[in-house]
Amino acid sequence: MPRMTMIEAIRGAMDVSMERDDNVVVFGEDVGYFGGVFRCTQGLQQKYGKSRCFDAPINELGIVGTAIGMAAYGLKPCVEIQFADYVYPAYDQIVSEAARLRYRSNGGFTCPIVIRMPTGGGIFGGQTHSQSPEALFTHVSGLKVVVPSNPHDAKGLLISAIEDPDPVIFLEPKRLYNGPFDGHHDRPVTAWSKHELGEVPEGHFTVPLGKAVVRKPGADLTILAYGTMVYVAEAAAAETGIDAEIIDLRTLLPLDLDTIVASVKKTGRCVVVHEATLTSGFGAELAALVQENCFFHLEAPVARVAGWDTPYPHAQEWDYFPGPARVGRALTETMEA
Amino acid sequence: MPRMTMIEAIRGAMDVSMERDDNVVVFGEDVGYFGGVFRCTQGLQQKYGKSRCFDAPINELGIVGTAIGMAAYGLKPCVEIQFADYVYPAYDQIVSEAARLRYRSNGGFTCPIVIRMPTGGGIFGGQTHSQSPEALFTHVSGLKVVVPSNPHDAKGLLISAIEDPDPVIFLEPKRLYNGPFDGHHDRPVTAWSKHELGEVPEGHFTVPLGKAVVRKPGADLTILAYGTMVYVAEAAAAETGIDAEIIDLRTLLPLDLDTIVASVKKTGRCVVVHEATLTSGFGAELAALVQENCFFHLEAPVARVAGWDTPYPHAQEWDYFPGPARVGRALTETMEA
Amino acid sequence: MTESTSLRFHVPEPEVRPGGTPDFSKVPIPKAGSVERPPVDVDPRAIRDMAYSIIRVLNKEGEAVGPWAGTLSDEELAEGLRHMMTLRSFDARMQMAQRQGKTSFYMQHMGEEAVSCAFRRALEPGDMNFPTYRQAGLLIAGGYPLVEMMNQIYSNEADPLKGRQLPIMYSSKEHGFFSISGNLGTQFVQAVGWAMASAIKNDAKIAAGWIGDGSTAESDFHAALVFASTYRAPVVLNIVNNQWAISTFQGIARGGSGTFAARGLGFGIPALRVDGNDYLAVHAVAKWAVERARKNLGPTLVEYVTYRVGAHSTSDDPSAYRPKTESEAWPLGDPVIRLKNHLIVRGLWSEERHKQTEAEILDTVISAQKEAEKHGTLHAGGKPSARDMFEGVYAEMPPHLRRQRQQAGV
Amino acid sequence: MTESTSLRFHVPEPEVRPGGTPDFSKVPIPKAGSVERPPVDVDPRAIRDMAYSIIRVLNKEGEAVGPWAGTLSDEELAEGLRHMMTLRSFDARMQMAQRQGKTSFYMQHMGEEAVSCAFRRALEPGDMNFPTYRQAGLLIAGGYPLVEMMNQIYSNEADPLKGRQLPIMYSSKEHGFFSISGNLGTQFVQAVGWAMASAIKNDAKIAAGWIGDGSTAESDFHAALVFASTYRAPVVLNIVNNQWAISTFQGIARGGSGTFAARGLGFGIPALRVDGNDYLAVHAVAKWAVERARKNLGPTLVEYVTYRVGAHSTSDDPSAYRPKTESEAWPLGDPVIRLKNHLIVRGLWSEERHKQTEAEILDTVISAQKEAEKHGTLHAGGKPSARDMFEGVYAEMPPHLRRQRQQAGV
Ligand SMILES: Cc1ncc(C[n+]2csc(CCOP(=O)(O)OP(=O)(O)O)c2C)c(N)n1
Ligand SMILES: Cc1ncc(C[n+]2csc(CCOP(=O)(O)OP(=O)(O)O)c2C)c(N)n1
Ligand SMILES: [Mg+2]
Ligand SMILES: [Mg+2]
Repeated sequence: MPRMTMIEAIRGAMDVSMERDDNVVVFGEDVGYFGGVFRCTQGLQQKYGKSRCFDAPINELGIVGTAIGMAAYGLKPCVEIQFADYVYPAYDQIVSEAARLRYRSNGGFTCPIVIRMPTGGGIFGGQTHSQSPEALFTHVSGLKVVVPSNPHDAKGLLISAIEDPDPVIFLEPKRLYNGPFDGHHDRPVTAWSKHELGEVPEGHFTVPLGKAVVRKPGADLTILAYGTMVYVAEAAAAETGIDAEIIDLRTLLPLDLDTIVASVKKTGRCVVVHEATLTSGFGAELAALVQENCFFHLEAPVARVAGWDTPYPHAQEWDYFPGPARVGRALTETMEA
Repeated sequence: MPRMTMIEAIRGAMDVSMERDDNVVVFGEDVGYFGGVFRCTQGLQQKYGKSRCFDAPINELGIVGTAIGMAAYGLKPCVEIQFADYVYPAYDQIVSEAARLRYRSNGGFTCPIVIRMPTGGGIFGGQTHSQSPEALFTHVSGLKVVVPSNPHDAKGLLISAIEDPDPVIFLEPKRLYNGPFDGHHDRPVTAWSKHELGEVPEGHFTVPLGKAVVRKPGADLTILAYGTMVYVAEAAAAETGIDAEIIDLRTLLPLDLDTIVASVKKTGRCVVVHEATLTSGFGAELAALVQENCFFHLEAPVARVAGWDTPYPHAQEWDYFPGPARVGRALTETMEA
Repeated sequence: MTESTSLRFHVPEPEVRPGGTPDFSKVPIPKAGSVERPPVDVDPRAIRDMAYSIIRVLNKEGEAVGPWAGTLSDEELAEGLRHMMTLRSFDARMQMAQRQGKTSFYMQHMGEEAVSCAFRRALEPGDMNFPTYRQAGLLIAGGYPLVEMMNQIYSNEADPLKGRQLPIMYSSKEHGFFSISGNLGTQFVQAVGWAMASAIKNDAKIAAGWIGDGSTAESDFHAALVFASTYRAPVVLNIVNNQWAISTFQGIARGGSGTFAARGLGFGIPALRVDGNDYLAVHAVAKWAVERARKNLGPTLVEYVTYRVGAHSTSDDPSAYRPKTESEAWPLGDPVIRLKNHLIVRGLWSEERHKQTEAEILDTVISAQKEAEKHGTLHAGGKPSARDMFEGVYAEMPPHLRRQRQQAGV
Repeated sequence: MTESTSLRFHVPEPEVRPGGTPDFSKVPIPKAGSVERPPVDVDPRAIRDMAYSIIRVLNKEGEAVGPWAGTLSDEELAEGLRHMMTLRSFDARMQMAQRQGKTSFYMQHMGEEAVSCAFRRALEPGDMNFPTYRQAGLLIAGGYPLVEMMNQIYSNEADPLKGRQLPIMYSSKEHGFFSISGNLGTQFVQAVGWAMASAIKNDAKIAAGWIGDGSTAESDFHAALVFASTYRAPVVLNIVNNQWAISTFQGIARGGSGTFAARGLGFGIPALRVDGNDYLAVHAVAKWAVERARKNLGPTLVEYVTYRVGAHSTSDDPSAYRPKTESEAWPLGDPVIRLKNHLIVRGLWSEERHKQTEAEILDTVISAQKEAEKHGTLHAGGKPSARDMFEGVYAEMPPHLRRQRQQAGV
């Protein structure tokens, strides 16, 4: 199997999907001739023509709004929002329109769109290139929310998302585009070419939506993570020596609750980690669900490690980012509680 | 003390604030000559002139965007979004701009605005006149989020919100405008004129932001509620005969955690109720916090009763609305767990 | 250099408020037949003035005059009249049904019937409207069953939308009627996307977007014009200027622009204004715009000048913000009466025939209503199940919704 | 009636791509001095054509000609040249600093210096700009200390924004420079709100909004025009058309409208286009628009026609999407050279003096840089504390943030 970066995997997913289905179209800001500021759509316009892959005006509302109209027509638009931080202008179209179209028309019209966007911090992007807005979508009935953590899953999940009959928010942790990142910004990063999850099948394959995966089995404690935090969790577990079971959620909505509950019932302890700010983050839902479903198995409160409740700062990036030390502290505390 | 409806109380808060401070301006769709579709601003234009209270074009982004500019100038705009369901077009201005202005300018510019909006269901308003989007704001650092449950608090909290130096989202449960509503749609509703919380001081007074209140002391179980659900909780407690302590949160962000923790440590059980859809609702944050802070005092998992994870339906309104029967079931189950 | 003059805040105001005497004398109404009819491939820049005029066909005498006349046959005109009368009769019955508590909410079309009824006739099967809540004429003129509309309004057991939507928020793919949202403006840009899709697939279908005067202020309006202009989407972008947005007169949305059609000028999109109470004019302009779209000439912006005679909705009482007699003073008259008079002048119709048709239509509407009420009304009789509430959030119900449905015991 | 022709999808394309020969011959450039200068209280409808022309003052010979000439004294012109040269020199140093790893990000102004530098001179103290990231000339021409700018860029311990913001997202109320957002377009409508507030308070201050060609597509642009038009806000709405939005040529945002200024026509807002590389023309037009605002005549929309010579930012490489030599072919020349030539023609300047000034400015910039670097750079030396990260989210720190700060141990 070829090894590739997450960018190549994402591009590959769109390529395969466009190849197989004429109805798949790709557009967004700078995604056409140039191939996207992260180059995720590079070459697609050249291969499939300007009607299938094209530049959009800088209007996120319009990008999603026209995609909804196209989807109602029968196309399968896969659009890019340049950074997740810029999705808010499209929020009304996503929440009031895409998410409810099937329901309110009783299936008369449907909205199979994918909205891709780079998410998360760790690149000194400041307030407007670092946000993790997943919880603003997991509260919206009718949406699916996906966060891949490696090239293999990114390709398989994106193909699933494009083939899905409902709207999917596809959040790409930009810090992982070129390699897994364990939160140690002062150490060199491994490239995906050196990592087994950089191995990606050629052609068509899928990773199903709604299924989590146990990245590392363990007996002492369950860590629930997604995206970049999967590797931070691995580092924290390794550094503390705690035998943690690490679950990579992959899809946040709908959530694979069974995998979570089975693990926590086994370990009796649970730590949730995410980059987004703590309050009302997706970790709140996870903690609430775990205590609801595993209360009598829990030895300690479910702990959350998350971004602080401040805007994402520039200079203090590594004070803000929930790195291995902070996660490790939560692991230790949860073990000792 | 005069008794009044919540509409009159809200109008009174704006009246008092406009009287005391020339910098307070009020605008929004239909709020000028007509006085708002719920009549919350009736008479203000006549009293303070068209420069202080005026109609806005139907553009929520523009309403909030211009309010931010005005606040930066030194005014204190209190704007109305006609229904909370229509706030999403302004979401970017709220999240990316209002919430972060103080922080990113290091206090050079600030944003003392209030965004009022009717929220919640129970009026057969269907998908677009019934939503409770509070959790989409509680995740945003830099905002305050307030939900009054009665005329007294509505006036005192709104005056506090207008005087607050930071942006406040002020959600008005429209089902409570004319009287407390206990969730029994098939029974006559008491008017505020018959309810002690309909008693509202004349003139200026405040209810502080960030402080919850115990509506009903109790020994067996703590119910965390806000807005309409306070009365549903009261009904459910009365009907089940469970001696519940009912906390009306009033402000969701910043949250009065101390009051919550003290109560749950006392009762050992906790049920959270809200109208918004369950997943990633504000109840998730409450459940997460309660188990984090009271884990070793809890006798049962923290239960959540909330709107189902569907868009708000029209015909099935009373199947959707978390009424006293459903809340009562959760109370009983939590007592029995 | 500094001016010492202090600034003043300007808020536009309508000419009159309750208590005043309605006065539309400042509204310039060009003579019927006086506006040119350019070829469909005209350079948009050559017809900028049309954004400030009003295309009219029916004159005071009830004759059809000028270059925009003659797009409909006698039979089509008579049918058009029936459509408008049906819509008006339907509205009256449903307003009453709402007052009787048979449903929660209703919105009528009084005075604006020509716009949607005549526009519908310019479309082909497969074309798609993205309507607001005030274009039920698209359904009626398109032959959608009245009973189905009522079932939706009643949220009854036969409601095609299973009780999930607010009354009148119809949806019918087969009838080229996109699911109404309830959020203003959102669908204007979706119409552009649908049209772009048709062009991407090299099909021949076109789309029509609909928006109210007040709602042109929304951001989606801008997005629609930007995308339509850039990709030359085959779409007709319709602005229904009925002078009011709930209590807010059109001057608040329009500002200093003179007209709503003028908004198109900055996008290089041909912008036409038309007498929205003139069935013939509406049809002629619609046909022109549809032809442009179908011929790959791109979008057209059309402003229909009309008047909202009734309340905004059953929740509204306009006497609080405008003179009660304002609608009578409205200079463009009533669309039903104007078409009726035209047919009479043409010798195709008579007062007796009109009365008789009115009675027939009332019968049809009443019998549809009886039929619908067999399936229940909002608070009585058959209704969609609580189970239906959990269906259709996704194509396939995810586990958490299945659990919730179970919890609900349905 | 149905056309059997199938639709085609249209996507605008720039004239040339990498490998091609730049060709601006199709861009009509009116002669300097040829566009009229109407009185400030002109009826917007009377000057619609100005949205399609270009106001220019400096001709090929370096002379100032026509009705828009003569708004600046000799000293002011020389100072203007210094401002532009300072901005260019500052940009060069900071680009280099970024490459040296002293900061994470930088955006330069190459080719666009005249726009912000000349505009600033038309304002009075108390007026407020709502800038994008490409108007640092507003600060430099306004006398904001270079060291402060650099402290912000370095996120060092003296950063006035405490390291919280991305480099170049300056903020200074005292210097009439609103905190830059980073989200495109959002501030355009805030500028209108600020201006409305000034009118509400019967003050005399005016606002200036700024937006890029690509960002005019954003919804905030529409909201700004709607509110400015309706309330006649005292605001100058500036569009900097530098031909590119990252890799996207201006035709994608502009669509079929011909120009960006034309967007104002549909709002009844006077819309002017000006040679953005002509310091004198920019100043004259800014002065005209500012006077309108200050005289309560309402908003003006101004499009500055210029060219982004450099990369979009330090993260961008334009050779991937446009010919390397495109900037050399740009017909409006270089703003610094054009003003320099004008001063030389006028006998107020010389090549020697220019070189000497360049050297002086470089000295000033370098010494500011040294001063700033004493306070640290992004990864070295003094930096804002982690404690600063928790401050200023609210006026008063709420309990949950206090707990978090404690947890962070800072
Ligand atoms: C986004 C949004 N904002 C506000 C509303 C509330 N609202 C419903 S109808 C209406 C007025 C619309 O006026 P107009 O566009 O002129 O259409 P008309 O009702 O006259 O047909 C308003 C403000 C809404 N439905 N959606
Ligand atoms: C809402 C939003 N969408 C997208 C971006 C990403 N972005 C940053 S600059 C830019 C191009 C802007 O082009 P233009 O408006 O022409 O300004 P210029 O950079 O040319 O000065 C884009 C797309 C953003 N910052 N904000
Ligand atoms: Mg209207
Ligand atoms: Mg640009």
